[in-house]
Amino acid sequence: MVATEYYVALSSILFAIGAVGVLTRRSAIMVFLSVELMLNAANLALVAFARQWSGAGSITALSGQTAVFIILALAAAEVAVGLGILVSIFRYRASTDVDALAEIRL
Amino acid sequence: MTLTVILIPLITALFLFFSEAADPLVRRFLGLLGTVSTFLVALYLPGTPGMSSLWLPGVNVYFALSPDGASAVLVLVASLVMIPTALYASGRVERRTGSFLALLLIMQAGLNGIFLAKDLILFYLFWELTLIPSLMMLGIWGGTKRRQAVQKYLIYAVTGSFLMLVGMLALRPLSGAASYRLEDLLAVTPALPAGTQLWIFLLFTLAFAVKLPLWPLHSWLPDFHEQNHPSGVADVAGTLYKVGGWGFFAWALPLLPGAAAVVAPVLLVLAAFTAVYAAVIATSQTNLKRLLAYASLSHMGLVGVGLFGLHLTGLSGAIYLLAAQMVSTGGLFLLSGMLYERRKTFELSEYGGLSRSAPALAAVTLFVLFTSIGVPGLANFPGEFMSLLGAFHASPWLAALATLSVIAAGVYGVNLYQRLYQDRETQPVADLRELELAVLVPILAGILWLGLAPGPQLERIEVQTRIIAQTVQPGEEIPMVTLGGRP
Amino acid sequence: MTDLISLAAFAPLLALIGALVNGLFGRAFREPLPGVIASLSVGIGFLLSIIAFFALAAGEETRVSITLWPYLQAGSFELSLGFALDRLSLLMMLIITGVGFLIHVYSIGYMHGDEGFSRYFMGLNLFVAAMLLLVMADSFLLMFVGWEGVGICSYLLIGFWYREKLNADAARKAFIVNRIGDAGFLLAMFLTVTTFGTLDIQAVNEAAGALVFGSSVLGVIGLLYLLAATGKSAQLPLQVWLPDAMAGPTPVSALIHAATMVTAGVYLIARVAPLFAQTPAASAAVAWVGGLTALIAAFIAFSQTDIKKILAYSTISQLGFMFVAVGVGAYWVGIFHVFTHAFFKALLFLGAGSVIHALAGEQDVRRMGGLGKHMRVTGTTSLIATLAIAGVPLLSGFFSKDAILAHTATSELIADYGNLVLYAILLVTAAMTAFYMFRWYHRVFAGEERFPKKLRDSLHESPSVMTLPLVILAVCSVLAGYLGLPEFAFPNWIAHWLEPSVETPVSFLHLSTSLEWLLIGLSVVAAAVGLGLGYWVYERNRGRLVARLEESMLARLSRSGFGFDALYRAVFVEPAEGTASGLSSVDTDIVDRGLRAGASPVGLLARAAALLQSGYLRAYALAMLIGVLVFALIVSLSGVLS
Amino acid sequence: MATFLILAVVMIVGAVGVITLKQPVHAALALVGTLLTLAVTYVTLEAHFLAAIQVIVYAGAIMVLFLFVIMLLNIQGETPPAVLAWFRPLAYIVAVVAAAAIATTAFMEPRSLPDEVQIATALQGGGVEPIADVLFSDFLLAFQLVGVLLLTGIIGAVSLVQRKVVAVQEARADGATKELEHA
Repeated sequence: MVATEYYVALSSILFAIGAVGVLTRRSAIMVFLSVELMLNAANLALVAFARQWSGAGSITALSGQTAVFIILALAAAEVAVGLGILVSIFRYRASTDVDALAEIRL
Repeated sequence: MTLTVILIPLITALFLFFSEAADPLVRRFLGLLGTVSTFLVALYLPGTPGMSSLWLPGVNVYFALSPDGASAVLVLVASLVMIPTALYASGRVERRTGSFLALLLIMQAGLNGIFLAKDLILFYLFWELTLIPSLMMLGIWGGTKRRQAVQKYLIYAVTGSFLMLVGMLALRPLSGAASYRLEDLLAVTPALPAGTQLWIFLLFTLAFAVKLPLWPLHSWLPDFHEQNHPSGVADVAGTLYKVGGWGFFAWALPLLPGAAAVVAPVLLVLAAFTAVYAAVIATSQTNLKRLLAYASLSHMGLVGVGLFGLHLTGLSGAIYLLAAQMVSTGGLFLLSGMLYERRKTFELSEYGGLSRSAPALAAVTLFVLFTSIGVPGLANFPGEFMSLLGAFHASPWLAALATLSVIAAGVYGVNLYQRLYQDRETQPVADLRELELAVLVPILAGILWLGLAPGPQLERIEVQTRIIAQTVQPGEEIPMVTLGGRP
Repeated sequence: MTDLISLAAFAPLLALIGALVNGLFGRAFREPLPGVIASLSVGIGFLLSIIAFFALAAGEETRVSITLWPYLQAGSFELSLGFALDRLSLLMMLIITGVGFLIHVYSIGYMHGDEGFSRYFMGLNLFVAAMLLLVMADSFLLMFVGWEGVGICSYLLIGFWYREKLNADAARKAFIVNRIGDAGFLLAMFLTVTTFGTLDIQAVNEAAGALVFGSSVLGVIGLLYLLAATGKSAQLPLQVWLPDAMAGPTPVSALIHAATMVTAGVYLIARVAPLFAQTPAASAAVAWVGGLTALIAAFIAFSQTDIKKILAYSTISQLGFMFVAVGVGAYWVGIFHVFTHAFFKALLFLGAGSVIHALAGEQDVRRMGGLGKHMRVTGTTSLIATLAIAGVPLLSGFFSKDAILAHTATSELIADYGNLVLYAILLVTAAMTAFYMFRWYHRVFAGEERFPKKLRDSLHESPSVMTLPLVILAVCSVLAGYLGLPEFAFPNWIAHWLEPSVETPVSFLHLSTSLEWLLIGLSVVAAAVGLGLGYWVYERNRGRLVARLEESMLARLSRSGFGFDALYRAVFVEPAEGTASGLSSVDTDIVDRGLRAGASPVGLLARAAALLQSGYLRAYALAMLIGVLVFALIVSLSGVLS
Repeated sequence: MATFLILAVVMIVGAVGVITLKQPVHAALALVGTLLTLAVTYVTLEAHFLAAIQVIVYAGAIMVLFLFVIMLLNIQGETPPAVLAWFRPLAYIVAVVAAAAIATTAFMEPRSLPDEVQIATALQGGGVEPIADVLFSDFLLAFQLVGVLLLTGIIGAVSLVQRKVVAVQEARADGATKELEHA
């Protein structure tokens, strides 16, 4: 039985990697993938803590896992819309380069 | 009853907004209806009881109005001046007269609110409410450089009043008063420690000094008046809106007497300096509107001198002068409007010798000019005399300095009359027409009424001054209530 | 009895009504009507004053006060307006309405055909109302209302022919200089309130009596009232406006700038006699201001060429005499001189007026002369007035001027302030007065005719409406003197009459009768020297001597009015205008631009904040991440968890 | 402990692969690998149903969608970022510090794990039935909202696509008018 701290450490590492991915990759798709990665890192931490809280009864314990389940649904919707936007931007600018969209500022 | 004084102008303003397409006479009738009925209600105001209903329960803010003491006097005089102003505006403003008149009436409602409010936050609400129509009148109907004038006016007014809001909001929690109403605050705030009183008072002073206006914070005034609609109507509204003095009188001085005793001498110096400074500058002006602006600044300096003398006579005198200068300076601005209508310019160099072709206009201008420079027997004199007398108790030398402004006032008054009406004739102009006569009659009546019979009004003002004089307990050297009764 | 006296209270109201009627409907009336209305209103006022005068004389009380309505009220400070009719104010009322009535009648003729006819009479009536208010007021405040009221009326009437810039400037100058005096009056009132707690004149007089003798606060009050008086009575240093005030119509100069308004200063000091009696310093100041003004004004009058300017300087000089009288504590003497001076000075001005009228506006004495033959009545009445003012015995001028000289010599109040030197100055001035008045009479009425020939045949005496007042005034200026004969030998009515109104503890040295006669002799000698010198210079040597002196420095100094105008313009007017435009530019540039510059850092702040919105998504993402990071650090380090 | 380490290493390698591989397809596949390893970790944490869902929904549906879009837009590899050169190192530092901070906070307060039996009774193996109990009792509102969320997701995606058709018609219409003008 591995202590929860390790899972949390692992999830933070994954989260950091995802963050680096978001910050450094030029292509919007790659940024998307990194975001998914950060999302899953969060899911991992949730499941680890679900196990940690099992001492407090099944309702509280399982609520961690149900949260992950809901996040999954959310991720699906997010990807659908995200990719939709990506496609429309691609048609408009013929490139998914993140920096190329600079002039949306004030 | 007190609420009707605020509601009538608002309702008529509503109608006026939609009267754009209507026939000008309908607009004039509506404008007159609104202002005259407000004046009639204001006549019966002093007797009526006030009202006080809980407005914002969470913060304990009451919708409290009460026409006791000086507020009834100021409301009465303001509504008296508003009648000719509305009448003249309906005659002279060409573009979108309906909405101009509506803004004028909203401003009147706001002003009545300021004077009647007995709750600090409600006072602040009306304080800001009146700013909006004034800005719009300047911004929409103003002269060529109106944008800079609006910007400057807005920055001055708003920065001051926002800081004041901070002070106001802090007042209740710090002092633990039951609500923001004047009587609740009065019971508690004087006991505040000197330090807190001081910084709150300074915040109040900043906002009120802009509106008084006092010396360093006055530079919005000349531009405001110069760029306003040439009929002078918006300037009259602006003159009515110089309510910094009322702010000090009704709120800052009574609520924070400790700080008042400390800061007042400094403000007295500033006020005396403003009075003389503005009067001297007025003598050298070549633009009629700027000259009147500096003249009214000099009067407000005298109001300040009366207030910061922290003496019973001075306080009553300052408020009476505040009321009187509404009539006299308002009259002067309307006259400047009439002159502009005849010669389409405010440059004094192009005027001269009009007295031959327009003797009635010359006579009325001279009469109002003499009122404005404080000739005894006319409106400004009682207020000016008592203000200077009050200040004399505080510090004879500063009062002497302020009295110099009387001489400078004489100079600019007579200079102005000579440049307009005497010397060789430049171009004959039409004499007063019936609309203009109808506009000037209330002004002249007001001047004579305020000048010859100040007794009853002073009694009413004194009811409120007594409260302030009681709370302001400066050190022994400034005799608080007694009038120099030393043998 | 009191209601008869209080009738006089209606005099100012009548004059006011007359002014309103002329003002509002004036233009509708035909030529003489406004004049008639104005004269009637003042005439009835005169009758009321006479009735009140005799009622007061018969009755036993010396002071009737009528309260009008409450005016100011603040805490313990109560002030209601009211009249106080006592012997002094009634005497003044008689002068004002009496001389006023004559001048109104005279003006009907003088202003004949002027297009501002009704406006002129409105101004004159308004002036009489304001002057009556001034003398009848029971409080300093109401007196101040009259004080400024007369200032305004003199402004309106001096600038009556406003189309010429000269007249408008003269009016403006008069108003502003008066205003300086009024500011002094204001300050004096403030000090009176802080010291005595009230502005009621009688109360102040009684309280002043109780104060310690010569206390400094009284001194300051006295000096401030003196400043006010110099403003109104054209004494040093505020005397520059009166000569220019001659720009107004001549009857105006007669009424306002000779008989009534300019004596307001003397009346003020006489009215506040108990206060001045307590401060020798202030009284000495009054006396010395009067003395010096008299001397300088007389000297300037020597070289003036305008017929009215000479009389203006003569008025300033005679006012100087009155100031000396009230300065040394002889208040009834001051009023007595006001009384007599009103008659002969008004006569002189009206005479000058009828000369100007006859010569179609000519005012320069160098183009007059020998008019006595053509204008019989004006000539003789002017001669009487000249002799009276010169102090020829048995005429009114002699009695009042001699009384002033006598009291100056024997004054104890300002004994240690050099009253004898003052006496000497006055004596010399009396001689100079006689000289320049002889010059005035000779240049206008005697000697060879210097006016253009074509005027000669059209020259005629003024109409009777103008000459009748001249005759009346001439009679008065002869008889007036006998009301105030030297006390030591003869019954003196006016001293006894004014005694209750101005009784003060001031005393005078008691001289032996021989010394008194000596003093009278001295003043007669002074008058004789003056007239004799005048006769020798102008009659015998045909003014050749004068021609040689023309270019001397003294003559230039005298012509330029001692350079006061130039001095004031350089010291006060130019710097004031300079500071005004300077301050105006300061206001627009420094204060305005300064504050706008003060607002610029806000602009910098705004631009800096804009950098954050670079538009790069990744920058935003980084910012978010840093936010998370900082939050995490705070949570972990602050030990919230444990 | 060993299984955990293996799984951890595989996942980290997969994650690093996602952010470093040039070709988007390779990165997507690396992400799929990471997701599958994550599903296995769920099993070790007694979340069997979640593991199944992870494999089916995430690895199956979402990654397929990704691949589909990558293919559709045939996105080439990336050129190095020309802009904000100073940006990359800063990102690394911030990420490392963030990870370290979170990890250390976890390790600062180590908590004891409840024993095997307790976990088993509470989680009941993370099967469908217990999760359904929790989902339809405490999380009922959340469940409904997820439904709405998915609906908006679909509408969003469809509307984005929809505009394309309209745009094309307009383009054609403009084109026609231009020719008219020229003719």
